[in-house]
Amino acid sequence: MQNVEAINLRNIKQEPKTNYLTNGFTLKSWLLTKDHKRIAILYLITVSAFFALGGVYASFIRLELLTPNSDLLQSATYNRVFTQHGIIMVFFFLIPAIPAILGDFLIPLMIGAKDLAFPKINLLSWYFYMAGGGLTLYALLQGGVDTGWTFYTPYSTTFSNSYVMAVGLGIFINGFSSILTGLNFIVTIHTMRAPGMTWFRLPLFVWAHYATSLVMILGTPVIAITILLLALERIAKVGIFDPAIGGDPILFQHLFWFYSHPAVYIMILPGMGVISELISNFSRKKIFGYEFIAFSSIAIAVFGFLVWGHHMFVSGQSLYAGLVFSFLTMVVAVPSAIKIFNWTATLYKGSISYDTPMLYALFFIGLFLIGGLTGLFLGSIGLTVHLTDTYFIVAHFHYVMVGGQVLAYLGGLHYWWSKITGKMYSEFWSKIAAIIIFVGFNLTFFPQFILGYMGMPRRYAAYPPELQVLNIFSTAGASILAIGLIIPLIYFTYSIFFGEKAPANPWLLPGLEWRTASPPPTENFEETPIVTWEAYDFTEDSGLDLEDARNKYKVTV
Amino acid sequence: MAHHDSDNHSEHPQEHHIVGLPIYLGVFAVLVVGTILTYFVATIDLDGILFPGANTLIALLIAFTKMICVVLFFMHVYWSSRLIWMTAIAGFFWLAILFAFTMQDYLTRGAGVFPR
Amino acid sequence: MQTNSWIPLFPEQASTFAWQVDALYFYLILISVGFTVPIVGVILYFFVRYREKEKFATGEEIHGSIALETIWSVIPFVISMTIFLGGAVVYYNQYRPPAEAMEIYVVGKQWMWKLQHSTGQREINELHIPVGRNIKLTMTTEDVLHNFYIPAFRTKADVVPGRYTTIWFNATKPGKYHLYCAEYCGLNHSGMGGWIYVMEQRDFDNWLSGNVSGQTPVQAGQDLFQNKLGCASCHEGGASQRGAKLEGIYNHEVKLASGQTVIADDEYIRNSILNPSSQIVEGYQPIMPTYKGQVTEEQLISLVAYIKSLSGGTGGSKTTTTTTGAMNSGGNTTGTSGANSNNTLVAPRADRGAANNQGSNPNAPETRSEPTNTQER
Amino acid sequence: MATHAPTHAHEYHPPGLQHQFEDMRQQQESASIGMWMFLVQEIMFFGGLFTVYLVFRSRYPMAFAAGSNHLDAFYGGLNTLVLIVSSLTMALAVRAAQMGQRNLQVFLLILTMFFGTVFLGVKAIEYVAKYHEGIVPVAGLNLKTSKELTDSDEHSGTASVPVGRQDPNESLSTAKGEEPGGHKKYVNLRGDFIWNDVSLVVQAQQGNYLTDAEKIGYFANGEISPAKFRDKVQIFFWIYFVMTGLHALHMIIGLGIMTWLTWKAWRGTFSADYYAPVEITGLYWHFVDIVWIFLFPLLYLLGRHFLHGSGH
Ligand code: HEA
Ligand code: HEA
Ligand code: HEC
Ligand code: CUA
Ligand SMILES: [Cu+2]
Repeated sequence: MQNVEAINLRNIKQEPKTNYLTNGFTLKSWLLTKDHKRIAILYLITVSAFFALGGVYASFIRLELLTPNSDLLQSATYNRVFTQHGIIMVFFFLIPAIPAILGDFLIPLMIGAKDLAFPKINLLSWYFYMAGGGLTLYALLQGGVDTGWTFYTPYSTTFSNSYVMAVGLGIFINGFSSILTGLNFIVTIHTMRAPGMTWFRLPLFVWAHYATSLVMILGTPVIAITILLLALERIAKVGIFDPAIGGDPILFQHLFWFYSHPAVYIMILPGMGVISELISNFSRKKIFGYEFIAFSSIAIAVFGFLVWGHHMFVSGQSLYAGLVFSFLTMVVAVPSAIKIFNWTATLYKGSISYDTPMLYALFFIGLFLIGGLTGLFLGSIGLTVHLTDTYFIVAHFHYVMVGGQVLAYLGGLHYWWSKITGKMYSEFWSKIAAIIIFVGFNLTFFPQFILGYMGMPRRYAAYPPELQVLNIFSTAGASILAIGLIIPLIYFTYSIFFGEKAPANPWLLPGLEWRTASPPPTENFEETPIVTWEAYDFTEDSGLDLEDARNKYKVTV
Repeated sequence: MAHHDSDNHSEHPQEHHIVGLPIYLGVFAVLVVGTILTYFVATIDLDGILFPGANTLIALLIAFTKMICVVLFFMHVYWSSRLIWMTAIAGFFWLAILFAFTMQDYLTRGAGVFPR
Repeated sequence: MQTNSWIPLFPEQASTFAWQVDALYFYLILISVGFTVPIVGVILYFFVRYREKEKFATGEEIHGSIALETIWSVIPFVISMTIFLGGAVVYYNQYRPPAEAMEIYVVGKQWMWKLQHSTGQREINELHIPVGRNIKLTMTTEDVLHNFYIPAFRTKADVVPGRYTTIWFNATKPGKYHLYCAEYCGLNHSGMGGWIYVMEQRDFDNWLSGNVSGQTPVQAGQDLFQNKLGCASCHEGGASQRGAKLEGIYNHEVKLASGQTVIADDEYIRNSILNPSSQIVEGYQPIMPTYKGQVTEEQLISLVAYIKSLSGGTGGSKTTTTTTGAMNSGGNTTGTSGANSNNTLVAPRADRGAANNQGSNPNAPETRSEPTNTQER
Repeated sequence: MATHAPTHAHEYHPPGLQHQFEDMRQQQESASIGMWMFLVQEIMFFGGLFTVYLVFRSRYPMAFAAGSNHLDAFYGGLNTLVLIVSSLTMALAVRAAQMGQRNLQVFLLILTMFFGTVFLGVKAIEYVAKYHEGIVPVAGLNLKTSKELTDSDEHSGTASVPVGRQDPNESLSTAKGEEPGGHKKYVNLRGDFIWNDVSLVVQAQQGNYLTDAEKIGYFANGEISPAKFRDKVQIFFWIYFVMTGLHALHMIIGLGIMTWLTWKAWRGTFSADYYAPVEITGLYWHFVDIVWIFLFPLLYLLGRHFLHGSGH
């Protein structure tokens, strides 16, 4: 498709003298950069490192569970391993993954701005992330934590002999990274849109990030203060969560889930944004029901705050509260349903190409569907009593988080890779990897649904021998999955050094980010664009010279 | 150019709105009076005179009044764009969610909600 | 029955509301399949049907349809409400104990379950109950959160310090079922399990009347240690234990607070029970009460034998029940009670080295390792 | 927008305009929306604490009343007034900035900082007083005389250390040191929270005003248990310290920002066209004021009427 390079959009200057990557090579020019694109690269590197670390922990979990006895890891170690797996994957990988990497990089490009509204704060976010991550790593090296990523009291406050405080502080600091990123996005989307870029011309990726940012701003401070209280409880025996003196451990759960349920939407909404881009652009047609997808993101963000008690159905909260939360959980599922249906309808009468990102989008829909529908099992209060704290939940959330967000992240990374690095990755290997990931993923986590219904509790280093067969499947799947995830690491790295040079707009798409060079110049656009077309407009109105492109394509192939 | 909300454009009145001294002093007076009032009301046993919880209610009502004065006038929300209004309201609304849904559990614990 | 098939797919149904939970489960599976298959089918069809014919061809311009949006918002909403209502009904049954119920008290503790029947019998990590009776558990914990979970009964509830929570059930089928702790509670969380024995009323009555014949001294000693005399309350429980660690002391040196060292032989152990204050172990407070006059010589022998077994000395605590024996007994009541009649009243503690016997130990935990005492502060 | 004709990067750049913005208005707008988003974040941050307060106050109103009564409402009220004045001066400082009155603005900022400092000073006096009473439960710090110690020991000896935390090796809670004047000085090594006044519970019990949670929470074997009551009062005081402490921290940060701002203002950075930093600092300061507007009645006043009224 490099053949179409010549006939690009009228407004693109092909070769800027310097792009954001070549604008300075010193370490300082990276570590003190205020360019959103460079900050995104900083995130890309560090977040990937955390993902690899989380993945190593995951491998240990699966290896240990190969046999029913706790032989490879003693429970003392195992408990630390799954806790750290959860903490790293959630707080240091999945929450920043799409917003901080793709969001940081693309939001200004997509709305036609020179940068985010607060570039310094953006850099500060990354430093908060690094400080929080560094502190957490330090604690892990010292001996780690063993409380589960949920930090339930009173175990975490009074009984655990592990580095709860250090890790808690790490998460606390990291929380501000998230808050500041959200704040930056919201302000940017409000004030920095290019002329003509009205709200309903925004790409859905931007809408999704707007919704995500709302959750970040409204939810994250609560977990921050909760962790602060937890730390105080450990240092000074405050008593708020301590039943021995009249405190209430369940209050901790309320405060924790007030953030952490909405946080699962921080972990899916950006992915949904990516999928909206992919589906529409690779079907080469306008997305079906734009407004519905946009508003369903907001609805998910808002209603997501009303359902946190569904994590506490058997915790001892009141029976009445359980029913209310169960009811609202059902309500919050509807906007997700709307998205799925609209994506499906978008394909109708499209011109669908099978590029790798589209493959990921396809997998996303299938896997998120299963993950979301099993969420309904868990939301149905009578059923959760049996399912909660079993592997059914483990399967559920890996389906939405890995099958959903991680695949969306990979899809997005492939899709925008040429824009970010200016190089093309290998189409062949990326397809192979995507398929391996899909197969490995399902083999890993589908058996866990059955295990869960069989009653295998989670966070178990040892389990009854009759459940071994399914666990073997799961471990086998995890090995395949790991291989599938290492392949992209290789071909992406390869492409940076040896990859083919990417054109500004390899797929001939109308989005603003494709109307500047790859990689973009430091201030993104040579000239501030003026937007006169709607999102995903493939007609002539968008200024795409499609006729010409098609002709060129025919001629040269 | 690049510019902001075309849809929001007509309203940036806060930009050069300079609030008159009387308003500031008026708000100040309300705050001072509110503080003194709240102190003295707290020493009267309204729970006994009116209904249980009356002391709490009145103290909170006064605090709310004071807060609204500060938000509207000192913080200029009164003259600000719709977005700022919504932001301020959203903040307190979400706080209300946190309170309401947490208390929903605490207030319905124990027997009595479901007949045995 | 799960144990018979190569891949277990479905847990046993053994309580009155288990079928309700399963029905709900199947209903949801039906809904899931009902949505997944058509959606995936349609997507695949579109994928093939509308595959691009020509590079960079554009799709047809379609904006959306309010009618469709309404349909696919309302239908899922209605369906989800049926799911909610179904769940609510089942839940109502699960957490509303009937007025007439046999009460059992449960105390969770890192990492064991202590149960007491209203008739006074105590059990550890095991619960014997009659079939067909309403049983209500009133539960609390001494330390952290735990969760009492019996998959075959499809019920569980967190056990919260400082509060009582309850669950109830009515077992429908005699047999032996897993009991798990399903709320993460620290080091030996996965070892904090046991068995529920559902027995015919006749067998249960037998059991209640104290069928402890045929116990070995070690078993009897263990019973005394863990239930009757309450030694376990100080001598077990890992980090929080108040009493000295007894595992592995036999025939080893013990350092006393006086500075002396003695060999922990039978006499020493006996003396420690009868005159605890005469030899205080280094690092402990002299809080152990004397048991002089409270234990018979016979019991002392059993206790000493048991404490010796903790050091792997006699290894006498291997019990007789095997997993398959009990599990296959399913509907066969005599088989079940047979298996139980020569079973010990109390299964050996799984985490005692020598007693680590998978047959009686549901979750096959490791040997307990002591947590480190390094507090981060 | 007429004012937003397409422009190119390197043209006239007003001072204070950052590169990513097109014009001052966009920058100003971004700053104020950004600050408001930050304040929403702050609301939720304090909101978590207010939730904790709400839960425990609804559970143990008498313990909270006892705690409230023990705080010095005069200082609390005084501080409220001080903060209100500083809020006014801050608002006027913003106004001065808008009108480009440099000297007035600097003066008002300094005045604001002055009142902020007075507030912190009063807070410090209160903290120190509490600390000498053994109400700051931090180990090894509270100094107490032998007389006070024997009084309080009855109710807060070792027996009341919460279950599950006993450490048999821990040394006694106090260590001695001679003090001129015959009194012995003791150090509260373990940081026991010292409290022995149960009069409110007695009063409430007579009037039958206790909540269910309190009926369980304050009593052991049918008797009022001073130790158990003390635990609940301790929860109150912790909430008090955490909330006022975080509030004070916000004030300190605010003072820091204002110092920088005053310096900038003195240098004449701000004008009728560019005063966003002053404005958003003002927003922050008013927010901190609002938090206190709630803290004052909730912590100092509620429950006060129990002492003054008939007991209900
Ligand atoms: C990305 C993260 C993510 C996402 C998006 C979700 C989405 C959902 N989750 Fe999940 N969840 C987690 C991450 C996530 N979850 C995690 C990490 C945990 C465990 C935490 C822990 O304890 O460690 C958890 C746990 C969890 C529980 C608690 C279980 C327990 O501990 O007892 C519940 C209970 O209600 C639940 C429900 C749901 C629901 C209803 C949705 C919905 O949003 C799903 C909506 C989607 C669909 C419904 C599919 C599409 C719809 C259709 C195709 C139409 C058909 C629909 C209808 C008929 C309504 N989740
Ligand atoms: C974003 C979130 C996320 C992600 C991506 C994953 C990914 C995976 N998770 Fe995890 N998981 C959680 C979040 C996540 N998990 C959470 C929150 C918990 C609960 C914790 C708790 O209970 O407290 C949990 C718990 C959990 C359990 C249950 C443990 C228990 O309860 O006892 C299991 C068991 O199978 C598991 C497995 C896996 C596997 C096999 C993967 C795989 O998908 C991982 C695949 C990734 C890799 C294999 C790494 C890829 C390799 C590279 C990037 C490069 C190679 C590296 C180098 C060159 C150095 N996870
Ligand atoms: C109130 C708590 C408590 C109870 C109940 C208790 N113990 Fe102890 N036990 C201790 C303590 C504390 C020590 C260590 C100090 C000492 O030697 O007295 C100890 C020491 C011992 C020792 C010596 C251990 C060694 O390492 O040398 C033995 C043996 C022993 N107990 C057995 C028993 C038996 C058997 C019972 C029940 C019949 C029992 N204990 C009940 C607290 C208790
Ligand atoms: Cu007890 Cu897990
Ligand atoms: Cu949730």
